[in-house]
Amino acid sequence: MSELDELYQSLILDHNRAPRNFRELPTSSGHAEGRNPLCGDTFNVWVQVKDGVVTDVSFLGQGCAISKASASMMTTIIKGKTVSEVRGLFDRFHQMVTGRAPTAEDEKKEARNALGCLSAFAGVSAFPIRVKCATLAWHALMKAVETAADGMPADARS
Amino acid sequence: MSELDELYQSLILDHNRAPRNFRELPTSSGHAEGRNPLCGDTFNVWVQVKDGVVTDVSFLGQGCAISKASASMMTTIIKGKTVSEVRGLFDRFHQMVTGRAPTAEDEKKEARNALGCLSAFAGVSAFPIRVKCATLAWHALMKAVETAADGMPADARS
Amino acid sequence: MSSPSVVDPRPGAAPDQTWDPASIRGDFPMLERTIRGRPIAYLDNAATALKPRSVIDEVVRYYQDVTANVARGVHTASQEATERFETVRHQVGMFLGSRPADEVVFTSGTTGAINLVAQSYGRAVLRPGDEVLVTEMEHHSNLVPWQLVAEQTGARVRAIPITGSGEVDLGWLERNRSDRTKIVAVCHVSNVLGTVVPVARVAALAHEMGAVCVVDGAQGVPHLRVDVGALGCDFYAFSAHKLFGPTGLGVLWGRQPLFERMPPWQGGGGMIARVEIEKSSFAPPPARFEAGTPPIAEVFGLGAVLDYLAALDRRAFEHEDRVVRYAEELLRAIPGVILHGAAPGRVGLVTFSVEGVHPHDVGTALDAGGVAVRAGHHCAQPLMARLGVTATVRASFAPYNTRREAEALAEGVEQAKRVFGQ
Amino acid sequence: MSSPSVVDPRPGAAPDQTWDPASIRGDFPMLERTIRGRPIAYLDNAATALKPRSVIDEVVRYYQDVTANVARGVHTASQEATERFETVRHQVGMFLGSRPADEVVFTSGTTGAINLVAQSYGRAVLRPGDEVLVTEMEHHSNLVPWQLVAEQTGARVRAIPITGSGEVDLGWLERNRSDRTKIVAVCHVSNVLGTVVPVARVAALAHEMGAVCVVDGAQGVPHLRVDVGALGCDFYAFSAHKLFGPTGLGVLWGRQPLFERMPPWQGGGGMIARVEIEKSSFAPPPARFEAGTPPIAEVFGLGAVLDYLAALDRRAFEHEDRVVRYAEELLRAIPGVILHGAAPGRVGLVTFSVEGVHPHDVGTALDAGGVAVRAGHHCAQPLMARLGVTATVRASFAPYNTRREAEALAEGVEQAKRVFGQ
Ligand SMILES: Cc1ncc(COP(=O)(O)O)c(C=O)c1O
Ligand SMILES: Cc1ncc(COP(=O)(O)O)c(C=O)c1O
Repeated sequence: MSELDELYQSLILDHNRAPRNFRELPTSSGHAEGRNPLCGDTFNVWVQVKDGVVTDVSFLGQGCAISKASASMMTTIIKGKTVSEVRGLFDRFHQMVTGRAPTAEDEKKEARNALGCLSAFAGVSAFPIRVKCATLAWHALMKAVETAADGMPADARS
Repeated sequence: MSELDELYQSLILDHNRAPRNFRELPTSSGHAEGRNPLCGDTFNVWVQVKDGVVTDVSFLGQGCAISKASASMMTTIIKGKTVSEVRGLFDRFHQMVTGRAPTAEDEKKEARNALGCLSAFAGVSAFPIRVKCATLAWHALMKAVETAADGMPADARS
Repeated sequence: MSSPSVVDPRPGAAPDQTWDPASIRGDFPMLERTIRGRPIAYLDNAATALKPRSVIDEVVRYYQDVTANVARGVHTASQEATERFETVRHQVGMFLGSRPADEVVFTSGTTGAINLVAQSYGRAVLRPGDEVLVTEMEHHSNLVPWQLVAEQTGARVRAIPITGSGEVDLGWLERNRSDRTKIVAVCHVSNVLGTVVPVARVAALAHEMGAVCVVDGAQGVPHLRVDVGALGCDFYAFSAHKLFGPTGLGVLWGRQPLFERMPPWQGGGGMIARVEIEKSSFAPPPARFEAGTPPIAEVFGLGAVLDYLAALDRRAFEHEDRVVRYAEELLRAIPGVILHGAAPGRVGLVTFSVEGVHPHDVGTALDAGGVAVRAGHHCAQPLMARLGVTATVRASFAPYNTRREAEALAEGVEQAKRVFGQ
Repeated sequence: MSSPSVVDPRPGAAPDQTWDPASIRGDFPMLERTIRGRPIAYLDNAATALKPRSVIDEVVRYYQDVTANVARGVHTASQEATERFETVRHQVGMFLGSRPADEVVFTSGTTGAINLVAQSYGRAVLRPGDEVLVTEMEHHSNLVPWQLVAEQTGARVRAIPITGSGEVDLGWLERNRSDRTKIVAVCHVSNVLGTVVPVARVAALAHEMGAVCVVDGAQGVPHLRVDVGALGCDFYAFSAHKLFGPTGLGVLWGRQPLFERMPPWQGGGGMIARVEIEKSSFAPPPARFEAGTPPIAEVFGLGAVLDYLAALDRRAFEHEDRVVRYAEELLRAIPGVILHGAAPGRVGLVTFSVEGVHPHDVGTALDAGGVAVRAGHHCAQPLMARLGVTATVRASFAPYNTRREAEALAEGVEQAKRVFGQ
């Protein structure tokens, strides 16, 4: 498989073509915008957090295949996870796309298991400049979750 | 003779130690200040011009041996010369210190005759950065002569 | 040190006579590198151009043999450095059409040069209600500096629209200029559309209103012969690094009487006449605008650039034009590729979108094939808005680029389409 | 590529144990050149320092192998250049005492850095009647920018006097600071007297008044280990070219919360968040302060400097100190030589006058013997006025300088005296 095909695995292409949870949540407890200064791409992420668990999440926005598929896959995988699980997942994801994945065999396996389908983004590490694309929605998500945590309704914030 | 001794010929050292016409003219028809931005050295030059002839000239100021000796020697040599002769002399002087002296034998001789004792400054051309020093008073002189030429008393100008 | 091949065109030779870029490719060491195992096809020249060996050598010469500060020392190395530095200033004057050297100010880049004009000239002349006109296709570097000074002075920035083909709407300018128009700032060549702005017309229209004309020549000098006298502009800015020269250096050319009246922008060593704690007086231009130690090695390098260009066969630029046209043709033939900009006489680049594929993904697909292009907003967000996109792909050319590289570009685009199943 | 000789001091070795500059002289190609037929004795390091081979090589590497613009392209070379660029930013943070990289802004030089602080921070905070305090011994680059912003805002520049030995009069500062004091801008090391300013004291006195402390570190970094945290200052500026690095590059370090609140200074590419014709929003620091294409090759070179310095035996600087003291001794022994500055702990240079001989003439006499020094006002005219001279001679040192070069300096001064018959 060429580096290019490795980067754009069919799972990614599929999520790019048909992004999941591609809408605004009717009610949400957190919202944030993420912007890639390189290309001007913008994503909006909404989350519903209840008792420390992400019960719903969605996104809307314009972006490249990597950023869109990453946002889409993120929404499918974090639903039902606790906020701290989401944080841990993002850490692992970030390590993988920046090529700083664990090297010990057991840790590797553990990371693969935890990441699940997100492993499709492993090819990003060969294109470091695209790391920002792959993590754009994640950064917005973490911001949305933080604002959600303070208990104020999302509308009361800018 | 070393380049250094060539630069600081005894004539130059003598004028540096005992500058001629080192005073302000009681009455003058032109005056200008020259400043070397490199070192902050400043010279004031006064001229008395009558019917197109420099009848008197003087200077005051602080400066290195080259600039002071050049100013001093300049005052001794131009007295009694017409303004256009002074211009021609400065041209030749400038050519010499910048190392662009004529190469043809007859022109060379002519230049040497015209420059007289100013030939002592020939060594400056080996130290191009010192050209500004050698010509500082001359530039001020040309300015002074120009202001003098318009016939207004010097005091009426700044 | 290799030098450009200089081939005198035979008398009567056809103007489109073949000129082989192979004759100069050896001058550019960067062309030897590979990208992901393939030879590089460097088509990002508008971002920064590659440097000929002679330019690199001249930078090295400063650092090896002539290291010294300029205009400050009486010692030999300082004197040599200063002489070379001032000689290059003179060369730049010649390069811009035989202008006196004291009209040439060295800056940190095009951006630094335009900020200088905005903050020195602009801040001094702009009054509340005055207008600065730019075009809708300006690079941020010829827009944001005007916004900043407009905010400081109460002036206003307005954009001359561009037409569908990407030309400046001169009719709009004629109708909308007024005695409030104080500055008209336009690019010489658009860094996105390749449009050549008719600077002479713009300058004339500006002057009729008593306004000055500022030209962002960053993309002008690499492709056009520039004669600021013929252009009739008042200021002209460019960057050395886009002209095959070093980073960290730009040029601001300005008319001497304007420079003479302008206050300094930055304060520091070298730009003063006399300094006391409470106040200072300033040196005449160009020194007045060159505070601090200038980019000396970089100026050395620019000197070598100008020598290189002077010796370069002018057919090299005809060749470049042909490669650009060829790339355009190849891309036009690919279904789903949309070309942006259609101004007659445009130079240096092709900007395009691929339907259904994001420019970044196109860029990455090209990179995987060794083709370096720029994908993004090209620091021209207002133009992106006008084109109705957030980003585009831009392939930009130089004389050393080949038809083969244009083909690699088209193949990469096909490849991107294949990956995305379009 | 040659690299500095790294000799681990043996445990318990005496601190003044000999370190031989010959071990690094081969790293500096410029030391091989001759001046008027003699080996160069380069004692003008405070004007600009010589560059080690590894720094030159790294600049060349950018131009040969990694030419691309930074932070803009998706292609491989651009990505490599960007990574290296940001790595050096991180290195600079470490060099200044482990500070986060986003506190490091690349500028065109010390002068550019101080103008940035003056025009961005200063212009935003200064009100009529406010005061900017500098010292009487500032370089014009840390004085004129404050004069310019003072004029724009109605603030006033005042100088903290220096004592007879060339130290900052801290008592004056204590007595004269007030709540009108908004900025205290001092050099870390005087470029004329070699005085080390007690920055931590100055910063504390400034902070007690709610003022910020700006440090001109141009002559600090080449001689002192700098830890901005320990210094307690708010901004610290230096130039790469005085630190054995490339021309055209400076660094402004600033505290993140201050940077965060500061408006941009220059507008252009790279410093924006979103741009429309009428208004723009700006990127967070450090990008906000880096408009336009930065000095990329220069930043590469600075990275190599920091590597070089990290590997350099620290005894090199003790050696430098000893050579400075030796030069001072030799000069003091010559009748008619007047040494300026006597602050304890001064570093890097000797500044002097020769009775009856103009500094330029001394400079030329030294040059005739291959000794490069600086003769002039050293961009410190207020200090010259304080010393009662218009110019002086300055010999400034680096670790590669030798005792023999200090002797050549003294011999040249004797020679000047001989020529002038003193
Ligand atoms: C103390 C001091 N400050 C500032 C500067 C200015 O540095 P640059 O000219 O590199 O901007 C210098 C050197 O010229 C200096 O010695
Ligand atoms: C048209 C145009 N103007 C200005 C600039 C800014 O040039 P620099 O980044 O070298 O200052 C560029 C390039 O980035 C450009 O293409």
